[in-house]
Amino acid sequence: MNFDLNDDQRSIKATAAEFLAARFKPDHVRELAEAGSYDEGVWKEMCELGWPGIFIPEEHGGQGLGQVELVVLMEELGRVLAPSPFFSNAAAGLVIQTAGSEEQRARWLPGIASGELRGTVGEVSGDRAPLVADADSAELIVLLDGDSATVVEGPLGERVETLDSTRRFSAVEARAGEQLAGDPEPGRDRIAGALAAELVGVAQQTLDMAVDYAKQRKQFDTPIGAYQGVSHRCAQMLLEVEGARAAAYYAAWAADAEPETLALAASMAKAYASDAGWRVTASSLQVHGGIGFTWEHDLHFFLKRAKVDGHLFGTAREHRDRVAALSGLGLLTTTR
Amino acid sequence: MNFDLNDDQRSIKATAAEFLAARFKPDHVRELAEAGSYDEGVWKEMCELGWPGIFIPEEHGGQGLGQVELVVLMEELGRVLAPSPFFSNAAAGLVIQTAGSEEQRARWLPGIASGELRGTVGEVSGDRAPLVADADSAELIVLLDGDSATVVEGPLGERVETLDSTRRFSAVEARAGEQLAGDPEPGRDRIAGALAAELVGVAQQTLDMAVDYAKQRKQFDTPIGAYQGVSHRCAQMLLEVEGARAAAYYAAWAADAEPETLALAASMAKAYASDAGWRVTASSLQVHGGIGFTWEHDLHFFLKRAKVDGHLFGTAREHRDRVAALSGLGLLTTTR
Amino acid sequence: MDLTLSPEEAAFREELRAWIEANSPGREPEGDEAAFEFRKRWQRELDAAGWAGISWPKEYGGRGASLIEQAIFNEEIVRSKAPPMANVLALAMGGPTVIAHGDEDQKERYLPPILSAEEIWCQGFSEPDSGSDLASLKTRAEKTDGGWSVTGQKVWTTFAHHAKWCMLVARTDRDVPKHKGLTYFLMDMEQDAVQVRPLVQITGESEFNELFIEDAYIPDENVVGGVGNGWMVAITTLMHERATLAFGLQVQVQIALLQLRELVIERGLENDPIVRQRIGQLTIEAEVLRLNAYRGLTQIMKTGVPGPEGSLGKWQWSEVNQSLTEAAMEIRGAEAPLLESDWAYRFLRARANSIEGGTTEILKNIVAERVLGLPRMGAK
Amino acid sequence: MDLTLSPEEAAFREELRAWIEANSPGREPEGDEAAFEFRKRWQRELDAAGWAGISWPKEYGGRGASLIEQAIFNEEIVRSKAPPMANVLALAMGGPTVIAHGDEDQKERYLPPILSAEEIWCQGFSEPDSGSDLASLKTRAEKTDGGWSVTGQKVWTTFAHHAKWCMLVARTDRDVPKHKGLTYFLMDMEQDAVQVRPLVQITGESEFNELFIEDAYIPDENVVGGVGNGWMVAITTLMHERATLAFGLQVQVQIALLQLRELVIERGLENDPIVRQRIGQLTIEAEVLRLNAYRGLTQIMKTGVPGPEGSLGKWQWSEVNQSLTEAAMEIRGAEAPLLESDWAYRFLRARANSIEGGTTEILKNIVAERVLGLPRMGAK
Repeated sequence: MNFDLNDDQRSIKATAAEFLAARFKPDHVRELAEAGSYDEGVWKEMCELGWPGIFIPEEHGGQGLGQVELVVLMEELGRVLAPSPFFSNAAAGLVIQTAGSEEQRARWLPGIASGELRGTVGEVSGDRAPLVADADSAELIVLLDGDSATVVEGPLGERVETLDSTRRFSAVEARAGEQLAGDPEPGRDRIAGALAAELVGVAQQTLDMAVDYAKQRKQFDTPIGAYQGVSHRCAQMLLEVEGARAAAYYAAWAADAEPETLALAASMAKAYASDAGWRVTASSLQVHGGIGFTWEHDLHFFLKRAKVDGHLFGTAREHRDRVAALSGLGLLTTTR
Repeated sequence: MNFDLNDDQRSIKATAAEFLAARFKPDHVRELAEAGSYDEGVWKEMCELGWPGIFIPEEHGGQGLGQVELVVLMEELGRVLAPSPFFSNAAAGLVIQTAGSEEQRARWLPGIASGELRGTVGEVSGDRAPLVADADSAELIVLLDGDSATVVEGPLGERVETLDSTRRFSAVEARAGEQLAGDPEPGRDRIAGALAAELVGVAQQTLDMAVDYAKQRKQFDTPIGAYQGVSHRCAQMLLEVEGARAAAYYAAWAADAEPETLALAASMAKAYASDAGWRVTASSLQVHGGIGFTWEHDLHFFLKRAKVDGHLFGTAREHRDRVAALSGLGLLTTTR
Repeated sequence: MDLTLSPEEAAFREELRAWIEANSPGREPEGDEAAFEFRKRWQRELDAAGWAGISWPKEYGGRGASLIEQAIFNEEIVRSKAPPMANVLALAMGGPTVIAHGDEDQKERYLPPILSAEEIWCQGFSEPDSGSDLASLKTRAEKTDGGWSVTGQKVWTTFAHHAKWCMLVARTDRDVPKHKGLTYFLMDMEQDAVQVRPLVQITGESEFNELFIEDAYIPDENVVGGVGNGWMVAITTLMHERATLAFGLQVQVQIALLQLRELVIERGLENDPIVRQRIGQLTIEAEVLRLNAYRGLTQIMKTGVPGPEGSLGKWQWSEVNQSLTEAAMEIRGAEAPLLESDWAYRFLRARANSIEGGTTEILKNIVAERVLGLPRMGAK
Repeated sequence: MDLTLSPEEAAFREELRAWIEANSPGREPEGDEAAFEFRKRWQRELDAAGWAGISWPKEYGGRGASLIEQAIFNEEIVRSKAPPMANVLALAMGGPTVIAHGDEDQKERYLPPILSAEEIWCQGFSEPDSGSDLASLKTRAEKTDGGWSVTGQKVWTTFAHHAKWCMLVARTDRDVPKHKGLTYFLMDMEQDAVQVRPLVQITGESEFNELFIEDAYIPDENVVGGVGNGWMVAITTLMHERATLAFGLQVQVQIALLQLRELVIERGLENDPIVRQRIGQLTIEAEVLRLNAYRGLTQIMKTGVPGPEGSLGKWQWSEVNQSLTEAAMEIRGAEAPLLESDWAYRFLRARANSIEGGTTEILKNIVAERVLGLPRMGAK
């Protein structure tokens, strides 16, 4: 038992962090966000690095690693707020891989793994999926509706503006398509877990920003981080970031190693991280004071991403209710 | 418009505060609480002062004042945590006065006003009223069950131990009795409002204790009240005490001057004060640290009274839901 | 204790309601310039009818009415959906400061054009490096012939681009402890030495401005309250900000709450127990905010000056408004992220509530030290 | 990352489960004396079978197993509803402190009777005037022939009435800054100079004691870690408290949560949306507590010593446990005030969670300063 990344995972994390820090400097992210666009060059590089297929079996052109490795990337992508179709494409891969028939997987996964066939996933409510990331550029759109998943051809839908200008969303009308053979629930849980990890990265970054600022900024001749009003707030942020990280990695591990607990673990992670993501980023704004409320400071992009992520693939309230249902009168969970 | 007590009310408040501080010194309250008894001598004095009949019309032997004056007394009684049947007796008076027929009022109110015929009120749930204050000594027990109020002869029931040893409770089986003629709801709202005021007194006292302690107690060579961890907590306590006070006095005023808003105002007061009472007293314990967790410190009696009051005549959750229902799509409340 | 309006107050409200109904200027036009002109015209009309300075003394052009009537006025303006007046900062803060600390010449010179909206005022207190710690401000005023030469930078300046006058606090003496070397000026904004740059907020809008001041000239007669007394004069301005503006804010919360209930019904969530708890709690808190605002007025009317209790109201308002806009996001559920709804804007805007006009941390300090009498931070 | 048990860990758990099942001592008798004797017998049996000092080195009578196995042991004891061992403070804190800072004679003298429960230990750190500020303690030790004479008062001393040894921190030098003049002693409780008085809590029970010490004698060889090093040695004890005891606490939360779910079902509230949100949230927080406890162990196993992160777990535990017991009160509704249910007791007891073993305020300071690297309070 070892609650820590192994050497390979640590190396993926370090490489990703370095790559992303170089490619997505804050000013570049701002430029992309203000233009509402992605950096296609960096996306190509990610494809060359094999990122889109990190969790896809080698037989389908992927790297044959697991959800933990995917989540490592998601955390790092969240940390720099990468404007990129990585998440939407991975989401499609996760659903097809877990719910597709052998033939469907063989047909679609290689393109998703290489990035040549971009996918995305939308959640239908009523007669439309109101918020589908990258539906305007994806060639393959998986529509989730209750316990059915349908694949339709993209691009589709109408661009919509959301709080988060670092990600592109469209509204897509529900329509007929090719049904996936299996249960889409495990795929949806993996998506929720991946978002939880992204939220960990987003929150961690804004915690770091708050701590740095609290060390430098002086008021009444004292660094504000020496006031408990600020330092205790930062401690609370750490508590929530670490809690979200523990839950997100546990859910990823469950997806790979103990699929029977995935549903519960994923809902716990998404509920906790949705709340923590919003609270931590909002707290960081409070620590920054006025400057954090200006467009020219980067903080707001993180705050908005955190809020929007919290509403994707199930809100905290929905996941909390599911946790209550799934834990029911269950027995004490002891060490596995 | 004047959101302040008038001269008469201020004088009642000052007299009550002085009387109660002299009669219910902390050590005496502790003695009574540990013995589970009341000070009958002080109760007699209160009767001589006319307190039990403060809100009862002069024609029925009362002082002919209103709910605001009752609430002034309740706040002061809460402040010293008076072990006394005052509240239970007043509760009976409030229901009989608002729901009794002319004949019933004439029959019972004079005894309640003079303290010669002690009353109390129990809320029936299922086939019993699980927590009736002073049912073991009251001669007249009003049982509220849905929209009916029945008067039965006391004393009745079986003593039960609660967290709050400064008040005596019994469980009473539901039984047939004489029906009150009118709607018991306004009486119940007045009782809830009176409890809200008692909670204000309880909370105010523990805030004062916390502030005093925070000024004296030193840690790391500094009074703990100079740390924001403590001072901001005290500020929060003040916010809640003042909020509860505003809501409680508004509800009292509504009972006297604007009965059509009593239901909403009383539920707002009871919901807010139930939460505030518990949070403020628990916060005071945290400020006191270990000493506040000892039996020999007085704080716990306040904490327990606050918690128990919060569960009497509707919990915060029940009253909040009622506020939602009563405010519905109502129009903006402007100045009356 | 009497929460009903007195006959005079009730008559005031009736008269006002009738007047607003007869004179309501209709919808505000689009665009900042046009909207501001519209608000100026509206204020001129109000002033002409005697409604502009409700609680100002009659001798200075006001109505000489009580703070309760001022509050009724604020409530009615919001309730009737009439636009706010153009010169809010001068009416609520600048004018009362001149009345309290200005000399007779200043009162005569400045007060009438405030009421008529001829001269708009803005507030130059905050600086990039001295947010909560106002007394650490660095903008400096050097003595020159017959006046002062001012250089520095100000931030969070509302209406700067419309303003004729700026309530400016600057350092006039660097050799004394920091609270003591400050002076309160009225700076003419119509000079090249003062540059205004809009400050874009996280909402994408810009309500505020930065001021870049380089060798701006202020004549001696524009000092308010005497050289070196700037701290005390500024506190008067801030007290009025918290006491009076807070009143209008609570009315806005009431309106927002109505809209939130409409949203709940529209979404068919009126029987959702969790939503009901949320709305119930917000209703209670908004009501407590309203009641405390009135209690605050009662106190001010008794003691004559706004006290530190005003900080409680500002603090509580920020929490209620943030909580209310977050509730709206939860109620909108999966569609909450969409910018198409005004709630998304309000939700972002509310994040500043706990910072603007005194951060919650500073307000808690004030409450702890000045209301509860706890020792100052760092006391031994 | 591998959250499954290794084959050795799994084997350990299987062996332990089988052993507990075969040797479970049944229900604890009523009464403090009898219950404590029962726990001592139980510990002797565990020790005889090699289960007493799981993570202690083999050379000192332990099992030499990992902290993971220690954690598995703690979980299984709670899960099986077996009683705790009698000498918990010595096993979790006193022993590890002697192992880290004691000399060979001390290790030989003190460790075996800890494992066998022959000698029970208690902890004498807190004093009435030095709650969070341990270094300000006033109990003083004066040098005498071959030893020390100790006078002072200690408080919050668990098991003092059963204890042979007290981990005592006292001031041995009043002329140096306060952290530097402290020494860590093992004080013999069996002397008249040490009086034990039970301290009644708000629950009406008394888990803790006060110690009144007047001219107690401690020989030189009972100094641990050297004269003047008491602060550093005490920190070791506290770190072990937060790291190891915390583990057992999270297991107790899991058990309490099961009971809370039973209460919900019993009350027919399993479909109440508000109750479900509450239970869902508590389930998540308890799980996060469990995961962080394991992450903490992984960290300690890597770095060798418990770090300041242990403070996070203690802090989070206190919030979860308080929230859980408050939820039980809400679920019990109108009957919540009745003392007949164990929940009322637990609810009161939980109020101490944010004070005992480090107040939440102090834990937040530690996290802010030592984990996040924020400036110390009062820094300029």
